[in-house]
Amino acid sequence: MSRIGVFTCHCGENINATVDCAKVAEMCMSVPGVVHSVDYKYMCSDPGQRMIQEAVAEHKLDGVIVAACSPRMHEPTFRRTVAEAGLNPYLCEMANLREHCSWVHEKGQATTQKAADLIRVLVEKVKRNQPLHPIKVPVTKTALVIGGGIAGIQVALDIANGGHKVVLVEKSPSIGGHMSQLSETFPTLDCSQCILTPRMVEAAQHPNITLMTYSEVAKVDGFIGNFTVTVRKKARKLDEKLCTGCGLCIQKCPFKKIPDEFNEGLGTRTAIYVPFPQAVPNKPVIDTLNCTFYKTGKCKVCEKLCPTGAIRFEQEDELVTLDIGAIVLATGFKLMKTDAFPEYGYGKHKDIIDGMQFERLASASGPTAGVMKRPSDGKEPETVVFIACSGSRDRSKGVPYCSKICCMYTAKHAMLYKHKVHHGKAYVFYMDIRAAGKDYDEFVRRAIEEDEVKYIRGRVSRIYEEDGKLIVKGADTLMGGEPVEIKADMVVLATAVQSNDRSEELAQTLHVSYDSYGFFAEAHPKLRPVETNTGGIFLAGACQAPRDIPETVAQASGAAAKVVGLFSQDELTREPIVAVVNRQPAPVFSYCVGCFLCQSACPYQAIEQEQILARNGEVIKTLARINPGLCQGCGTCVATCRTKAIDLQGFSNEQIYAELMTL
Amino acid sequence: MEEKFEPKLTAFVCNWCTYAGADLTGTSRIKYQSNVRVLRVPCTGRIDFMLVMKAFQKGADGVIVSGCHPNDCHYTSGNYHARRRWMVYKDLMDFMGMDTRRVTFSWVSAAEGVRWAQLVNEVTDQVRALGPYAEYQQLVGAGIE
Amino acid sequence: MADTFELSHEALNGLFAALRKDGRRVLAPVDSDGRTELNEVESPAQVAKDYLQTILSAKEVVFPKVERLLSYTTGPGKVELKDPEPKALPTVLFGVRPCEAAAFGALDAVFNWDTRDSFFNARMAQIAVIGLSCTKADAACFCTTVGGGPADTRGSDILLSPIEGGFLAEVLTEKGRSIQALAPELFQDGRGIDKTAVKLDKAFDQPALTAKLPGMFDSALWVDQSLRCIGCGACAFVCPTCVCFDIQEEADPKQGQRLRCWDSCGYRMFTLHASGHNPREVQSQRWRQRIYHKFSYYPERYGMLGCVGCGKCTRACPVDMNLREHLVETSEMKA
Amino acid sequence: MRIGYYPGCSLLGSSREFDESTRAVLTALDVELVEVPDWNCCGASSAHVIDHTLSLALPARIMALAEQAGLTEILAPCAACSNRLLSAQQEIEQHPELKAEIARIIELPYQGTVKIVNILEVLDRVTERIAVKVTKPFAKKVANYYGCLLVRPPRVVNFDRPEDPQSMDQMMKLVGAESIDWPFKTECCGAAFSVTRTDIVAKLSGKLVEGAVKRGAEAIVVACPMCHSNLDLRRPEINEHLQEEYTIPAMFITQVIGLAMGLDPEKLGLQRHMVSVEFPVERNIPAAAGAQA
Amino acid sequence: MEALKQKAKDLLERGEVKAIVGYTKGTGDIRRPYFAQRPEQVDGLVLDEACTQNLATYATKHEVRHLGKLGVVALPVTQRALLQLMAERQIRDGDVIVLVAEEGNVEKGNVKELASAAALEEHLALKTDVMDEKDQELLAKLNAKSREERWAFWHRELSRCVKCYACRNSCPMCYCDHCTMDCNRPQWVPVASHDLGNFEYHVVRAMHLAGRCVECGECGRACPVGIPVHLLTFFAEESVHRQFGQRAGHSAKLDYALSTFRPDDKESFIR
Repeated sequence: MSRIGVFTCHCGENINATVDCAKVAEMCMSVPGVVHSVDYKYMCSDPGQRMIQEAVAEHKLDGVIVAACSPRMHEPTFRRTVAEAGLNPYLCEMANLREHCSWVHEKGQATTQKAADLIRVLVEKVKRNQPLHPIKVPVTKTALVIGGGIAGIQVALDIANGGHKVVLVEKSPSIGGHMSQLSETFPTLDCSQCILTPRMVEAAQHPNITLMTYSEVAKVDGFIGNFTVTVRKKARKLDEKLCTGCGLCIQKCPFKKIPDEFNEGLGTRTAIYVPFPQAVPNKPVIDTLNCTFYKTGKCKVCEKLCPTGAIRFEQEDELVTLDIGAIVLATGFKLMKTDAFPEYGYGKHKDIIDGMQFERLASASGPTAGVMKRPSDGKEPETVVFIACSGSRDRSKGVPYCSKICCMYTAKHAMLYKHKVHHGKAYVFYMDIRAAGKDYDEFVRRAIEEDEVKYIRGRVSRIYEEDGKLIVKGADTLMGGEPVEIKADMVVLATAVQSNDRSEELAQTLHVSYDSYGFFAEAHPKLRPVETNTGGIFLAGACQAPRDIPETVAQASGAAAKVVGLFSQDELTREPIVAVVNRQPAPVFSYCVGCFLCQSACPYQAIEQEQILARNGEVIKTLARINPGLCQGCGTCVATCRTKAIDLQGFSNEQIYAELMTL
Repeated sequence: MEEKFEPKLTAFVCNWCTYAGADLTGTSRIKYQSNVRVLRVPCTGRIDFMLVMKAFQKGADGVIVSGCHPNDCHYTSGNYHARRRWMVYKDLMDFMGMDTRRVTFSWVSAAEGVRWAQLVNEVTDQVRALGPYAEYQQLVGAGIE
Repeated sequence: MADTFELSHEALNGLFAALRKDGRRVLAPVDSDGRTELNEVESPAQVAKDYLQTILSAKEVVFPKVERLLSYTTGPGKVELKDPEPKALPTVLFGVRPCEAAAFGALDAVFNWDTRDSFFNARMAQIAVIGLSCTKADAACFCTTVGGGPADTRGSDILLSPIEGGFLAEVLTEKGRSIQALAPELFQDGRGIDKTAVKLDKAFDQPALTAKLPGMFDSALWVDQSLRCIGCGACAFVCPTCVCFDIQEEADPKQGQRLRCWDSCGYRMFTLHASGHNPREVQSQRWRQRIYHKFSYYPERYGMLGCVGCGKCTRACPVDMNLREHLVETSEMKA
Repeated sequence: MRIGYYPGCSLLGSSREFDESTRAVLTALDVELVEVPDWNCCGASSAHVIDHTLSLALPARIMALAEQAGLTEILAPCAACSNRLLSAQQEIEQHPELKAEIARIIELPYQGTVKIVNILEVLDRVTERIAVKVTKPFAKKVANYYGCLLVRPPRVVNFDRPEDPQSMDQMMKLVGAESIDWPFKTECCGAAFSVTRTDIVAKLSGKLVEGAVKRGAEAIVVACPMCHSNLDLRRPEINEHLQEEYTIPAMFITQVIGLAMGLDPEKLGLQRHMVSVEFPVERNIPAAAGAQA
Repeated sequence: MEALKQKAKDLLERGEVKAIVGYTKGTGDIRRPYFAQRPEQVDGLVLDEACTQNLATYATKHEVRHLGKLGVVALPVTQRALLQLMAERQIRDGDVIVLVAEEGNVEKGNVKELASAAALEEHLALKTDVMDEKDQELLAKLNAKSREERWAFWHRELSRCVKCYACRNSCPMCYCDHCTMDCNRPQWVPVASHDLGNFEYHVVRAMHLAGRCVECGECGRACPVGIPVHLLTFFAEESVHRQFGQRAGHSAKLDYALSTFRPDDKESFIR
């Protein structure tokens, strides 16, 4: 006969207000198997916990039920409590009297009865609880960082400086990401590359960091501490060891008319190229789609000229397999394109550009070397209109959220423009100005007051071309909705920040969840913002939601801290809530018949084959075996198993069945 | 005088979405009817159809099965497997003449505290209207001499 | 020596009415969608027309497939026991074939050889058997081989044999007479009328078989015969003499009941030990057990056979394990 | 094809030619129009600002009548009408409690099952027939003017792209016209101010006319009576306001198609326009012919 | 017929198989399973319209497996069952040699020998599996009934069940050594054949065969008390096929509908 103790918590008045806790405690005494039942004001308080521990000793309890708040809240607390009293922590269960009863029902007999029921049910469960022991799994102390933008770079550096190995994977030929495209940064207006490039170099040279640029993650197996990651190294068509980055090939490449991604199509590049002068690594790649050789089979100019003979036309993509302990996602974002706006002419007007394009126009390293020239005819724009919330906060464009950075960079853009074209006129159409952040509002005020940027609160309904001007029609809602019409030379749309291309795909490869806009989902919006729901996979930067640089860097360091924390132990202990295949005496050996119908049901590929061998080595039977390291304890296999050979520790068939029989 | 019928509801919910959602209902102090008894399992994928059968055997007049919305499964795909299981099970129940109106399958996320309250109330009222599941109770105890 | 009477078809109607008036339920073979099964009837009209046999045997009336032995409720610190009186209604089994009627003897032998089984006896006490001689037999029948016959009187309280215009009724026991007493006028003197029944030759020499079985325990025959047996319980469950049962407890924290359920020696689990060891590991051993139990152990322990040659098992078998045929085969083997 | 037809007030008055051309063209395309018996005003411009229930009851009655007449669809060429009918239908659908009330008011059973379609939707179904019937391609540059009610609000009309609609452009292509690229497709024409504030109309519609001409259009094509009145009837005010003499005609899409199909201009009511539609009758006006060269 | 006997004889003589599982004459007109282990025994083989049993059941029966490699005289349903058994790793590819009579009629057609899963798959690909019309009608009739009528029907029918497990043991897919019915910790389904025990048993059986049933109907034929239990598994299998497009017994590669999924599986009832 079991010896179970029931401890009913008032939670101050939170439970006692609607549930008669004393009555509940008394009712529980009469439940077979219960030898001790008390109620107390705060079970989670020190005296409360001590009360439990003393009872465990005094009444030789072999099971404990704490009837208080949600197990999601305090289960760990009370399991620790009983553990200290020498009882296996998994013999302690919590009845959720607060969230599931007292808070949601009116005071009364029914509610008190329900409280008692909840406990009775658990009594039957606890009677069948087995002592469980945490599972230990080794940790590979190498981190994989996906994405080489400022987020990825920061994570990599922090982990590397923490003394652990890092592999930094970037899909484009150079690390640096969007930040390397920016001209100046708000709110300080310091040059983006000036602060970024040193970090890029540091990352490249750090002994603990391995850069894998022009590479993508192809496959991820395994689990926290023990991932096996396959990375596709795309062929640069060049031997990186031999290449000195002299750039001769680039100068001599005959095909120069390729729209330049780094300059957002405002400039051109050659077929063999480095994205930008400060690229890290500073080694070119051949763009096989545009390279004359791959199109015509002739040319090979670069090969002829290369002083070190580094060009490798025959080079193929290569798959590299890595043992990884933790993964940080830092894949960043993309901007909505101007062609998403019919009312603004579907991007057919050259002079309607997006924010990133403006960054390139304003950047000293950009196609215009920082001189303000509008794309269509290279004239200096006299009047520029900036439209904030282009696509953001706009359900009809499918992006109801605020892109967060636009208010600030729009102010910055207007400012930069005024600094370059003093006599020019800058207008900003906005909905609200969201400048929350250190020195942010001051920055916007400066744009308005010192640089005399004209801010108009209202939406732009239409832009069309007339006599070489862009007619911007809008309304000024602060002037009673008075229609406004501005003849502009250039319009800059602060288009919405969106999740990066193929982020869903990546999320599925890594088994992490993502929201309906393709941003990766954090484990908890407040308390676990840099973790995903998948153990050992963390988040940094705009791949989780729109972020500006300071936030991104802070979050990156946060993620790094999580990884370093994980790596601080040689073994990590995991909840023993895992599935097991039962074993039986010969000749059955197990109820498992080895049909392996469960195998494809396992989300974690945790189900392996195990062979029962006779002394002479012949296979008597093949059964399923569940790798406790991989198993996350969802129990899908348990429900799939016809012979009930698989069971889930902590939520076993016997336990749940017993609970049901009590109802 | 016979007292008014109060339905007995059993709910199987996953730990990560619906159970958490129900917690949120609590923390938001949203009231709902107290007929339901919640059984917590890690994932809807864990819910063997036999559990539902057993609930009915033990006199449940209605059963709720609820977990994470598609795509949100904490275990990435447990709920997809569950969904298929329910698609067949419900079909079969109906074929065997069981009253499928008494089983409610739903997705309630950890954020949908209000939805949980609504769901429980709706189902409770619906089942109260249907009355006791006497039909199934015909099976219990019958066929024993 | 039994008194013989003549019972016309009309008279039979009267007899049914009289029986029901006396508060007895009448169970008889009825045709339900081509399946002959024992059901309660009100008049002879409802009785199945020229059936060979019912699928299940009449044993289910005295030894139901599920029978409550006791039930209880548990409260705080106490258990309340309730042993249910088996609700045995006064019952007349009409149209029972002589082989099945004879089987009641085999059941009685088991249920009363040591402890007297109150459940069985209570039900037995309540039934009266009106047997009906066979006018036809099939390839599964072999009653004559095992000491019975198409018009055998054993086990019947009254035996009816079809004759022109009605039946020849042999009133055989006190129970029989008490039935006759309900409506004596219906029973016309039938002395001198000889009863007709189907002729059925002996299939094999049963005493010889019984004698040689002990020496055949390790014969390969059992393996050959049982190779196609799929180990279900159909034969045992339709058998009028099979008495194996399993005791099941159905309980929850509030109450419980103890049930006696049919079981079969054909099942692998029937003899499976908790250790995993199984004394009858393979089907051939279980098949052998079935035959030995009926033709060797029964005679040894009760001085009678455990088989009445009704052939139900053969008809029920999904893989056509023809008992008669296999017994013939066995008896032809030289020991 | 058999389809219910709700002309509404404009098509009996200021825009008779829309009614005439619609009937002419659709008949020529073997589309049978069944006028909704005993139809009433849809309440378009004013009802909804005066009495909400009325603004539902009026359209509801029309639809109820159609249901009674066994019609499954109603074509309402007037953009304002179709918009009203749709809004009412949807609001009643969303508030079932209203149904009974409305039925009581209009003293007719109301299901809300009839489908409301605009002229473009109907034309779109018979493009093949149009294609084969085009004998005199309308080889002109046209500015397609959709106005506001035809495509907005999207949640109500749920037709074409609210910001940059295409349906007319495609239809014009079909009859051989070239649609110019102009940004005013859905700009406001001043609509209901047609009578009360002609000055505003002049200003707003002026932009449209000016824009169309500047971009080389030879005709403005419309599918809404109000648009048409403002662009045609109010042309004097417009020209006055712009100090110009714009003669570019405003035509109903049905008229353009009719011409392309070689129907008699009279039957299409071209003669009713304030701004004369001259170019199609090339044979007798060389000047106009020259004008196009 | 001779062709079959000859083929069987060869296989036994060449020692390629240790036994031929086929049919022979049984009581009256019925055919019963037959095991020819010696060449001379092949004369007992019979193959005609009266042969209905799905012999794949024996491919997993321990006593039969112990004979060694088998040759199985296989009807289309038997072939499907064998493939499904391979998919479920109960027999290995090559464990059995499948003997199929063209068009099921040995008299005219000759006998094909299919030694591999691939050959079997190919052979089956030619056949479109049509459920017996009688059963299709029965299913349609039941589906046409009201929910309450269906309940009445199954309650009445299943209450007649005696839990002899003939349906389970005759089913080629019910090969588990330890069936759910045998589970007693917990006792998922009551052992007793009272109404509840019977109903639950048949629900479990149907659910466990959903996506695995090859629709041979053996269970229905086996039932001694004549309950049309095969309709339950047929329905479950058809439900799977209707909703997920998958079918049991067409490939030796496992494609089990209930342990796979599509994110866009369409259902109409989940709130």
